[in-house]
Amino acid sequence: MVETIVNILFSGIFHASVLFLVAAGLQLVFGVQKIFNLACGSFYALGAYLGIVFVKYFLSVGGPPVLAILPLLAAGFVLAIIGPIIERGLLRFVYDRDVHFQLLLTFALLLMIEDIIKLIWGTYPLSTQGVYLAFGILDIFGASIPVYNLIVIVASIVIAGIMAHILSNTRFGRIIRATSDNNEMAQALGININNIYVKVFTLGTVLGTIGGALVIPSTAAMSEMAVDLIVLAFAVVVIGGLGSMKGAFVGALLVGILKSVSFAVYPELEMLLIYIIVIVVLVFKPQGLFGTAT
Amino acid sequence: MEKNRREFLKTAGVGVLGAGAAALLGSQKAFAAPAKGVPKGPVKIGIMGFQAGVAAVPGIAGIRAAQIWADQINKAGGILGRKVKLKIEEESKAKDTVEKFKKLTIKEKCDVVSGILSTGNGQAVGKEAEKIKQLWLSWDGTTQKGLIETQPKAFYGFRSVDNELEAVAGAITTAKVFPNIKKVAGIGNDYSYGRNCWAAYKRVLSMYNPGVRFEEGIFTKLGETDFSAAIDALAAKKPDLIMSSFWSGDTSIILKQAAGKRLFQKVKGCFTTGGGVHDTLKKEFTPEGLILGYNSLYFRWTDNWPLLNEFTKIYHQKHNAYPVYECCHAYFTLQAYKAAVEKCYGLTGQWPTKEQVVEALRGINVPSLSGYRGYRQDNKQECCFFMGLTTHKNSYDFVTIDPVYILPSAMIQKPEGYTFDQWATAWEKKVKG
Amino acid sequence: MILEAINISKYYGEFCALKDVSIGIDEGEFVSVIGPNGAGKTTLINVLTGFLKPDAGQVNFRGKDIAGKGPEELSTMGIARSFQLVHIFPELSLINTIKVAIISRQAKGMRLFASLARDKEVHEQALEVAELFGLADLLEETAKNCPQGIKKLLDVASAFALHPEIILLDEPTSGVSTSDKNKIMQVLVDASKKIGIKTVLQVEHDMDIVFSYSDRIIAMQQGKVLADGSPAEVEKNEEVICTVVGQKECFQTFNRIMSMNREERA
Amino acid sequence: MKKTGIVFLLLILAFLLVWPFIGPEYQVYLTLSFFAYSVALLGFNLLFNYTGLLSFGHALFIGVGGYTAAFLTSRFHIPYMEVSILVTILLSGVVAILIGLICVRYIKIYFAMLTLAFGMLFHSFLMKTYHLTGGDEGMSVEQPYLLGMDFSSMDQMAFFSGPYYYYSLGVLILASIAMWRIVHSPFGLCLTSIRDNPDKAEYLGIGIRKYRLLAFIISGCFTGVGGVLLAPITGHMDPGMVFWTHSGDMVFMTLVGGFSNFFGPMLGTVIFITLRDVISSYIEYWRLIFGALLAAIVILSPGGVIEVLTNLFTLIRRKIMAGENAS
Repeated sequence: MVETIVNILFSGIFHASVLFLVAAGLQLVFGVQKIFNLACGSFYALGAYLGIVFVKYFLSVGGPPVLAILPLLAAGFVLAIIGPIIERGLLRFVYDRDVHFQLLLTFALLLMIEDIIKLIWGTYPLSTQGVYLAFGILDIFGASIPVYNLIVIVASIVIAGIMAHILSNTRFGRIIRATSDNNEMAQALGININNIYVKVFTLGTVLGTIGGALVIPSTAAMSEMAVDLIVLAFAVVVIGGLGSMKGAFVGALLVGILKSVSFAVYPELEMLLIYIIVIVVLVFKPQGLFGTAT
Repeated sequence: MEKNRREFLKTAGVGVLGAGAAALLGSQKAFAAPAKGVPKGPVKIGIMGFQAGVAAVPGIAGIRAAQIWADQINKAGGILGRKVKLKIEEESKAKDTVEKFKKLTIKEKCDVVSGILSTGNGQAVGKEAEKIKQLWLSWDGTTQKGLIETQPKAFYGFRSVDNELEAVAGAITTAKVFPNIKKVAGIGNDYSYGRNCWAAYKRVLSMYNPGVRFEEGIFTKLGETDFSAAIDALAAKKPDLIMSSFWSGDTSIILKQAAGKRLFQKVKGCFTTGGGVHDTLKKEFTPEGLILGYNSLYFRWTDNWPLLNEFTKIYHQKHNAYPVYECCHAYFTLQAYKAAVEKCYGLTGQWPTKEQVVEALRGINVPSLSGYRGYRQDNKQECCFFMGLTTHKNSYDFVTIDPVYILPSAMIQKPEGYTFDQWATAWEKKVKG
Repeated sequence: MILEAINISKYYGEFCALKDVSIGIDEGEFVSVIGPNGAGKTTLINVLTGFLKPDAGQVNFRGKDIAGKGPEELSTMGIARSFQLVHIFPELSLINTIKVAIISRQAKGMRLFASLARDKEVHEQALEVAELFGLADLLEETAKNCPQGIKKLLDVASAFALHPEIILLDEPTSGVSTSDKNKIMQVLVDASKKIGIKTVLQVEHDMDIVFSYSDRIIAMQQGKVLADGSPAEVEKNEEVICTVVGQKECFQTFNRIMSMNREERA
Repeated sequence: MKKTGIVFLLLILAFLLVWPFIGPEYQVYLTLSFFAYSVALLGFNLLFNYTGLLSFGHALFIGVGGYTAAFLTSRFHIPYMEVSILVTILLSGVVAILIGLICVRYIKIYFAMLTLAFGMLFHSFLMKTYHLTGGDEGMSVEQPYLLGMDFSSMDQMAFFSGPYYYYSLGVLILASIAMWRIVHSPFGLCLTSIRDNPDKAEYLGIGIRKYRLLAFIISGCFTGVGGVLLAPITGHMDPGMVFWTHSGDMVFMTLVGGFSNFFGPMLGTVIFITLRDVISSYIEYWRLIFGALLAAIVILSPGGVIEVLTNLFTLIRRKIMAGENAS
């Protein structure tokens, strides 16, 4: 019994920690730029694929598997360059448009990135060898937990901590919060809004790509992963509340653990359960658990 | 392994086949004028497979196999001197797939359409083929609804082997290799294939092992990349064996994540179709001693089959990967078409009509990548399946199987006119009787 | 009494926008609400028109409690309003903007298949309102392309087209050049007479307008009613004038300017 | 409508009437999808353009229509097309009321996401109820009787380019007239006012939720009918028709054609169907091209192709008139 509970808990938290990163990127961008980024799942997928490339190279030049986390993080950060490209090249043209167009532009991105991934990496499932199990397995209360899962969980918590610190204790964070509250006011106070948008979008992108890169040793990269993830990330932010970091955190935990529990209790319910919760939340608490806007 | 192979080779009649294969791969031949009674211009063959999504893995492999086949045939002079021209279209949801099938038929005027992987699309295209009288040679798409054939009287449609075949093969192998298991849990994709396989597996295994108990099956959505929770749920049931009908990248993912939870240290496993993407099953996380099934093609089932050796070499050179099972399906359908046309020509001296090709295809038996394959009188494919226990004793970084059990579909596919249930009941009587 | 607020209070978090305010408007009155920024004027209008729910107190329309009733219901009861920041339908033509109000008044909104273009009744009445407001030349103009003054008029005109019993105008002349202000006010007064809207409550900053058109003036400060009386009474209230205009010395200046204006008009 | 517009429409109509006789068989067959999607988009665009609500789950109603046709024709053996259409209108209405009551309380992103969630809920439902709906395998749709007439003895392609073609065209024309009247009715004007400024509309006595709900219901019914028309074309319905990316396709068509014009979405269906048919035959990576196209439309010409065309048209006319004046 204890074993089962420990298993369910850790599986749920592991799932949640990856979801959190993607959802946090989604939230940040939505909070500041008011754009709901349907392509956040694509960034995640890009992170995963580039992570594989980096790890493969790292291992081929003799890098020890236990340090593979470094090339993974590097892959996530390298992909930061697509942030400014997309923001300056596409998004900035639609800030003054109806929100629907912004949504659709990110939908266009999703379509494009899906094929770009296919163009570069094909459709065959790809994975990194020799990383996932290199860290060993931890046995507690009769349950076995791969140490790599714990690393991802810790990394995600650290990133959450850094985000929280940035948002509440730094000048950049204060500017972000001011802009998300009222961007006209922020502009009037002499904040360079373009600059903020680039930075925020890039940060949001990197959260997604790192999420993808970190998760990839535990699984395999497949072309569907973007579309599948966006539905989950969407559930997370709706449950947590759009634009709220705390919401992303709690929402991710909820979705992750619920998925885990539903598998243990009644597997047929899995996705259905998540959609139902999303709808229930939207009906009774449309702003989500931690959201402010309606 | 040796014994099995010999057994199989005997049934397949390897002598004839060696010659046939040699002829096929024979010396280069320029395109002479088409034979007498053969129309000018190329033979147009429509090819349809998934190019996006999870099913793109086998889909693209099948398309590649078709291209390799066409190159080989054209080098050898085409079909009766006619060059083969492939028209490739994407398979996707049923609506678009039927549209493309129509396009290949009406607009491109293809002589035959080879392809289709999904059963839903198979039902739609199967019906369509009869309506617009187009020859359709399916790779992997059956026309079954669940375990029931929806188009028993198909004429133009030549269907793949039944969906649940791998599961039946898996059950037989399980009964043979692990006769004493008591409790089985199952996991599959949340769609008809996953559910049908689980149902068929349960039915067949319980014939041979009446005391076995089955847990409620777990089904995850196609394309799932995180099985941690599913693995926990499976482990919590404390089964002796876990059966899985995963056929794509999910096999490698669940095995990797299961390794992280030491699942298969305690439990036996039967992956009925997992060999589909066998080179992703790395030794690092795939234990030895799992039952692993290869749907219709195992890339080293024999060292003495020039067709496969040549194909694997070309495929690997061209795409830096090993062929996937779909390659053999695709390859066979095209081989069968060519043989049927030639057979008709031998009889009439004319390029055959579609109807004549249909007659010729029924009962045909031709060499393909994994041995001889054929069509039954009810337009259903017959081929062999490969099951075995995973081993690390090879030169690759992924597992192979040893021994290799070769199960011909005559043994694991319901015969013409039988429903699965009737067949299973009859079979059960035989087992118990 | 047609509209009455009894002891209403409204808080925004800690901030108290209205504190125990009671006012009453009689039928046929033209009442102006004045006060410095942040005095609670707009909040008062918002509460009176159902846009905001008061935290305490009661709002009565013809003796019936209307607190919590939404704007839609209030408008069918006969309360209309305009907004401080113009509220128009950016993509609609002027005539269609007015038609929306008339459709609503005639309860024709659920006519799914009737042709709007052929509805003479709606068209004529819309035309009538447009003419009253001097918009007849711009009927087909898209609202977002019109100058600010026209937008302002349009906002008010569509509210008038509802033929309400009382209309609440939130700074009908704000953002309009001084020379146009009187013009707009005159149009408003004429229109309300012609349409038969007897009761008007407005929030206004322009003291000249306030004092020349109002029957009664309510002065507010910090969410409370400072004074409530005829223009003549309020004009003499030094405290009110100084609060509203904002400086001690202003009282004299104010009176001087007001008398100058009066002479000019005469 | 302006005179040139009417002339133009009549020309297109005349062309569509003779098209089966002059067009290649396959292109005529594709036209059926154009009719069906056009009807569906009439509904979609009532929400998007006229009410300002973007539904990212409208494929749900295509599913309602398609599966209704599937159930009636292949399960209950009621082959009458008219019955399918009527039942669909009824069911779409009921589904739209249930979903709408929840959805219309929200706008913008929230509305889009909520409709998306409902669409996916329906998709999951179809997948899970496989014993009823065939799950991923979907359901067969039999060739329907049109106006009580049985065409089953007819060659399938003859049926498609003959009776079914004109039947679909007829439905499209009727649906267009109905929708044209709706958007030009007092109700239509009220919807537009809500789209432009819901606060103001409410103060003018327009009950915005009531209107949005009704718009959602009407929209669902039209899209449902589009789904019915779509079903016999392929003879099969599968959950892929309800997946959110199919809703995305519908949004795509509308936007490419031009959402702000009544006929824009129809042009969009032509562009989408043709482009996809052509591109996907040559390039495996058609999604990349479609994505780029969508991005270009959103950024450069949110009014869609129809706006570009009308601008071009007026420009040319002005040039010609200027030329005439000069000479």
